[in-house]
Amino acid sequence: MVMTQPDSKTLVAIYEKMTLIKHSDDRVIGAMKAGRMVMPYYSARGQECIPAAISVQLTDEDYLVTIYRGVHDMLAKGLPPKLLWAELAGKVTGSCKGKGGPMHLTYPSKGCMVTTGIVGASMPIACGLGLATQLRGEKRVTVANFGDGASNIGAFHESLNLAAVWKLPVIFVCQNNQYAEHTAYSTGTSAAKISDRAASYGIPGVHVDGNDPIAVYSAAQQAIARARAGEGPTLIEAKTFRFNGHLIGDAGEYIPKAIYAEAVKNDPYPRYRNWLVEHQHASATQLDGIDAAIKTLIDEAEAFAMSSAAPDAIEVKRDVYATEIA
Amino acid sequence: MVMTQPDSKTLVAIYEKMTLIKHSDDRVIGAMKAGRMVMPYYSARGQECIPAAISVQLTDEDYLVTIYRGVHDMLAKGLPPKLLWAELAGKVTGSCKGKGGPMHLTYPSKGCMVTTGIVGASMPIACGLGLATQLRGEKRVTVANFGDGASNIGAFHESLNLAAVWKLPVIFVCQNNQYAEHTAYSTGTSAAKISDRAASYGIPGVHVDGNDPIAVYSAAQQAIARARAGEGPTLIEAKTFRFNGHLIGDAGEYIPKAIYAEAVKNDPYPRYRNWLVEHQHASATQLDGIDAAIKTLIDEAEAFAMSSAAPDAIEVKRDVYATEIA
Amino acid sequence: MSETQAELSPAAAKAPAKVNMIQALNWALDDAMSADKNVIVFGEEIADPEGGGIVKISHGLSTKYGSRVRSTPISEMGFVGAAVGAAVVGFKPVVEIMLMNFVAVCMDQITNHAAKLRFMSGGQTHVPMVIRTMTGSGFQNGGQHSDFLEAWFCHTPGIKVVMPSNPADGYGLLRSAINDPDPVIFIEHLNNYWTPGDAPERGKLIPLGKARIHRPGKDVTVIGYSRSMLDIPPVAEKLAKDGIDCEVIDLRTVQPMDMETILTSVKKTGRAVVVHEACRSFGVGAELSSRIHEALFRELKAPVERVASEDSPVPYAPPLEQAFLYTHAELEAAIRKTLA
Amino acid sequence: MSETQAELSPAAAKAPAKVNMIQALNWALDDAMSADKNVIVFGEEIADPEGGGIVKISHGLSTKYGSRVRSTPISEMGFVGAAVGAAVVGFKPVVEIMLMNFVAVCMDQITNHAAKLRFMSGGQTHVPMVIRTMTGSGFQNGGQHSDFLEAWFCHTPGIKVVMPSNPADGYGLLRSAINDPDPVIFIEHLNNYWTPGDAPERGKLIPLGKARIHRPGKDVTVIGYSRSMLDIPPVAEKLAKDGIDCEVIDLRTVQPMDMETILTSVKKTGRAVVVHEACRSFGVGAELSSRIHEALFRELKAPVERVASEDSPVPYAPPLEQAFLYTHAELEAAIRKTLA
Ligand SMILES: Cc1ncc(C[n+]2csc(CCOP(=O)(O)OP(=O)(O)O)c2C)c(N)n1
Ligand SMILES: Cc1ncc(C[n+]2csc(CCOP(=O)(O)OP(=O)(O)O)c2C)c(N)n1
Ligand SMILES: [Mg+2]
Ligand SMILES: [Mg+2]
Repeated sequence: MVMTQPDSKTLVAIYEKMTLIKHSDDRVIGAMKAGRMVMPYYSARGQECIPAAISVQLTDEDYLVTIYRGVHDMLAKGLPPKLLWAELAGKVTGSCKGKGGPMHLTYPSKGCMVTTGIVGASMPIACGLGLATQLRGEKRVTVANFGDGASNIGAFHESLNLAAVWKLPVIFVCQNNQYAEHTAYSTGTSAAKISDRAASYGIPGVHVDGNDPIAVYSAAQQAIARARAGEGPTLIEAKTFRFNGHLIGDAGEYIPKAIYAEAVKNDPYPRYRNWLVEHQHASATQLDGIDAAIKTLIDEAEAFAMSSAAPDAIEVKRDVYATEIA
Repeated sequence: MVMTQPDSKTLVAIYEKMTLIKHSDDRVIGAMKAGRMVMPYYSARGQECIPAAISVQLTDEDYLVTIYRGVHDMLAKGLPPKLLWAELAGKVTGSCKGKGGPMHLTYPSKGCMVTTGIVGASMPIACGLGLATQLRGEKRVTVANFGDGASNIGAFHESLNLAAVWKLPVIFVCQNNQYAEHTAYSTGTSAAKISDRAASYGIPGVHVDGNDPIAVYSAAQQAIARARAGEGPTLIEAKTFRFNGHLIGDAGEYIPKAIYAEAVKNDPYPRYRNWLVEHQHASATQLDGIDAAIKTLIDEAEAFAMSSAAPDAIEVKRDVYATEIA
Repeated sequence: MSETQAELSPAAAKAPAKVNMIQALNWALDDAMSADKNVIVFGEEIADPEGGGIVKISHGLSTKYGSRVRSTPISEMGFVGAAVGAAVVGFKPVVEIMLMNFVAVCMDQITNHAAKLRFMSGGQTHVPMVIRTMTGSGFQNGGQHSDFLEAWFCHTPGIKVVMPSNPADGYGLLRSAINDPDPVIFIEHLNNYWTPGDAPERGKLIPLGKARIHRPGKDVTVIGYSRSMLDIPPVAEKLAKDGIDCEVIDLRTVQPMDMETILTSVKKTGRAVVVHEACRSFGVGAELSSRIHEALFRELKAPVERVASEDSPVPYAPPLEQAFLYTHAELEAAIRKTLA
Repeated sequence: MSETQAELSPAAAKAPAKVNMIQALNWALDDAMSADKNVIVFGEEIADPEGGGIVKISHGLSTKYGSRVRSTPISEMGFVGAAVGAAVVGFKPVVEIMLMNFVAVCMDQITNHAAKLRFMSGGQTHVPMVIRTMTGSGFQNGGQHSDFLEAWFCHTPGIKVVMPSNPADGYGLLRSAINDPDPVIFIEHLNNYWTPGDAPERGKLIPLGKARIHRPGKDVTVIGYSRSMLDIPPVAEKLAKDGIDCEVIDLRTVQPMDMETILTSVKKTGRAVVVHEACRSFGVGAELSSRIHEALFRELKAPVERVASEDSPVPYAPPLEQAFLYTHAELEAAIRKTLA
């Protein structure tokens, strides 16, 4: 496999996705603080580089499975902001008609197949998507996202083993933000690195700086190539941090101040913006333009969400089965 | 830790346990073929050396958890043959009053704590026994037995991780008999060796010839010393074979003839007997004496089982809760 | 692909008059796989190199259909979840959980995912999968291999529960379950596997959600499913000799329950008895009994009786296994009680 | 250690008049741990470095009791199984499963092991553990974080199911659950945590298996537990103004159910309504309704009514969450219907 470095256009596309994620997240939190939106919201602020650098290499045909902390993954993969915002607001115009909420975002036409609220459960489902692809002889890959804490649950083990014995085209992406709710990595996890666990399955395990788009890009590039070539799964551990605690309202007392400060210093977003300009992949003006366009997009999304109607009570009887319940 | 070689007395004690297991097993199968006993019976013939070489190093205080294929483990640890046979025969004099059967053998006074019929479930329970020991500041170890197939289920992963982060005194013994029911090792298992999976938990993983009592003895010796010293768990993979299929009645069509023939050539029982005599750890006469004594023990066990009464119907209402149900 | 093809297959003509459940289910899988290439089958030991399933229900399928039929690792969470994923993109997986108690290791994928994805996605996705499993007391399999747990799934909106009692129903219901757009748990009974019954007509589907009147009668309605349909008919015949005319209903689908057939019958007889092998309390019998009381309180001549197993784990020793399960005598007594 | 010690503790005198459920349960754990060194507590996030539990029920315990209180990895199978193992050798573990839906990842250890080891071992071992968990709709937690699944456990012989509705009961029932020689699943409701109620008397245990008559009445018996005990009393008071005198019973323990108290009441009133948040079909209400009909068929003046949630997953959007749950109006209508 010949691996290539991302060109400037790709690098800017990554920036664009990161900006979309970051702006949407900032604005959701703003709306919550202002009381315009109420929900359990699991911000991925700080982790935006991971799905951005992966998704630029995926097509709409490729599948994504993610978790409650998955808004960033969904936006990067193509869930339209309007549909996201309306879903978060519990409106009938949301991608799931307001029935799913932030923990169950779905949008099949962009390959956004399943979002789960159950730790670990994204992975077995990803195996099934990979199996579908394999049986149909397609070239799709499936990206399965999960957290560091999730690497300690049984479903992780069963899925990586199954994907390995069946050589499924699945990329297991552990977004290691160093905490599982309030529990620090080493309190729950015996492996020095989660990527070490790939050895249990005879598959590649790669540890990368999840705040470095180039590192994530190239790890994903190899994994995608391997998957598309029918060589089986890869485990990628992307080390990162979440700036807004487990969910909005979590004040983060359990995070040592020094660790938090260090993480903020490593905030991938400003770092990457500066790097792009510095290395002349884009001008500041060009990036300002992207920012402005995205701001407009989010404005529209919020307005759409706010002005949309709530679902009708009858919806509780619909979609339980194919036919409405009595 | 200074590791020692087993002396002749210990080697003979291992032989005695192996003989007990083998004779009991041969006789149970004989009784089944003759129609005197009916049950789902999971023979461990061929695997006797593993619990024999481990259990000689354990006391009655040490805990054992095993699986449906666990009669050998239970006998080696001290479950009296009479109580075993009566239980297999479904008699009220059985260790579990005939309520448990071969899949649920229990005998706490010898540390035989739990036998499970659910693949993988022995391991979380073993963690709890280890936790009890740790909290009480005792020196007991817990041995958790399971098969090669069980190393692919979630409970394996969760247990090894938990035992590792809490440094529990548990020895995870994978009796790799190369088949899970009718499924060959590599059809279900992605790791080249199950012991490789220890790397996921930062604990020692040891692969030994499970038909070699000395090899099993010394792997267990180290693991026991480590556990008693409070240094945490060990994963031992003991490679072996089961001669009587998954359960009695299984004709083994799925096992390639050459593999079966090779395994029979490696039958640990005659091999070990010859070795003991050859290396003058015991005379053939001495071993004949042991054989005869064990034959008597099994005669008694069978007679006891056959002459015992079946449990009364009222027993179905007892032991559901502490107080009898209505 | 349409059913017509299967209906016209030459196999139909050659079918023997009596077959057992194993043969019927094997035909159902085979016909479903040949009718629709999206039908895939996996589970422990189910491919031919591993023997085609522990009672050989999937025998011959992997040889015929290749990689669409696979033996899995012992990873119920993993492979049931994989079925969910494949179903979401249009496959119709039929997975086998070897024995029903093992659902306990993969409830999450069944109840939190398979059953709910349609709803939580607002109808964007759905999960047309079937989980086949088997269970039943009477084989000395003890506490962890014998339970009937259908009530757990009946109480899980989004999933359907099908429990056939005879080979012809087994075939027709399994075909419908596979075609159904929603997840179905299909529960087989060990006791029923080897009992010969009328051969199914290949290609003939039996709709889900419809009960079958096994024996028309006018005095009392006796409702069963799965294993209890082996016990009710002989007792009904015995009572017939005493002039008690039972209407026997086989639910076939336990969730959704065919209340129309049930209530029509009980309206006529004024009496009902519900029979299942699962332990009594909080079982399917409770729901059925409540619904009948609620709907026909004024018409009922006696309270609905429930006949079921003890509220205990399933014991090992044969006399205890018998003590656990209801007896024909208890069933007879319950029916007579409604007429007293 | 005896309860007397706790009873005489100075804390009792100082207790404030009103506390919420969180405080009551924290006291129960604290008092149980100080009364018996075999009581140990673990679960995700429950030690103080991790915040003492997501609603802080175990706040302060790890600081006070050291390694007897531990935060676990996200491994419900692993740590619930560990509780089983520790219980078998005499510990009394209290483990927290953060939200009730997560029982689905560890059902095996609960239903195949904790509930059955006493029976399968012929009484040689038993499993005195408590599983605490919480749940409830109304917080936009959606389909995988809001379910009431008590019926699954009620249908599992060998385990008890306790569901407190107020702080004083929470304290006394949790203490009893911890002392109980059998496994108990102790289900808390998110809606009840912050509602102040009478402070428990520390050291005072409330026996399992006994219901509480919350409000005596003569016209109709309304039976609830957990969250529904927030809804029934206001409706009962409203109806009282119209001259309808409800007897309100709080089950407190759902399995075993206190049939004596229930039947005595319904015998008196001739009418009964059962109310729970879990979805209606195959729920606890079905068993209760069946038992009442079976026992008091001739005495009942109307069929037993069930008031419960829709047979659907729990939706996300607030108006749908409301549509999912029964309303006070429905409850009122059901009560009136029994009197019609
Ligand atoms: C099976 C299960 N157990 C517990 C929870 C509660 N829970 C939700 S998120 C979470 C922490 C997950 O941490 P991690 O996997 O690191 O992902 P992150 O939230 O950090 O992205 C826990 C314990 C759950 N949702 N599912
Ligand atoms: C959770 C679960 N799934 C499936 C089974 C059925 N089953 C019983 S034994 C067995 C094979 C186990 O193989 P292995 O772990 O290698 O142990 P062995 O029987 O070879 O000693 C299977 C699949 C079970 N008991 N539990
Ligand atoms: Mg994390
Ligand atoms: Mg094996």
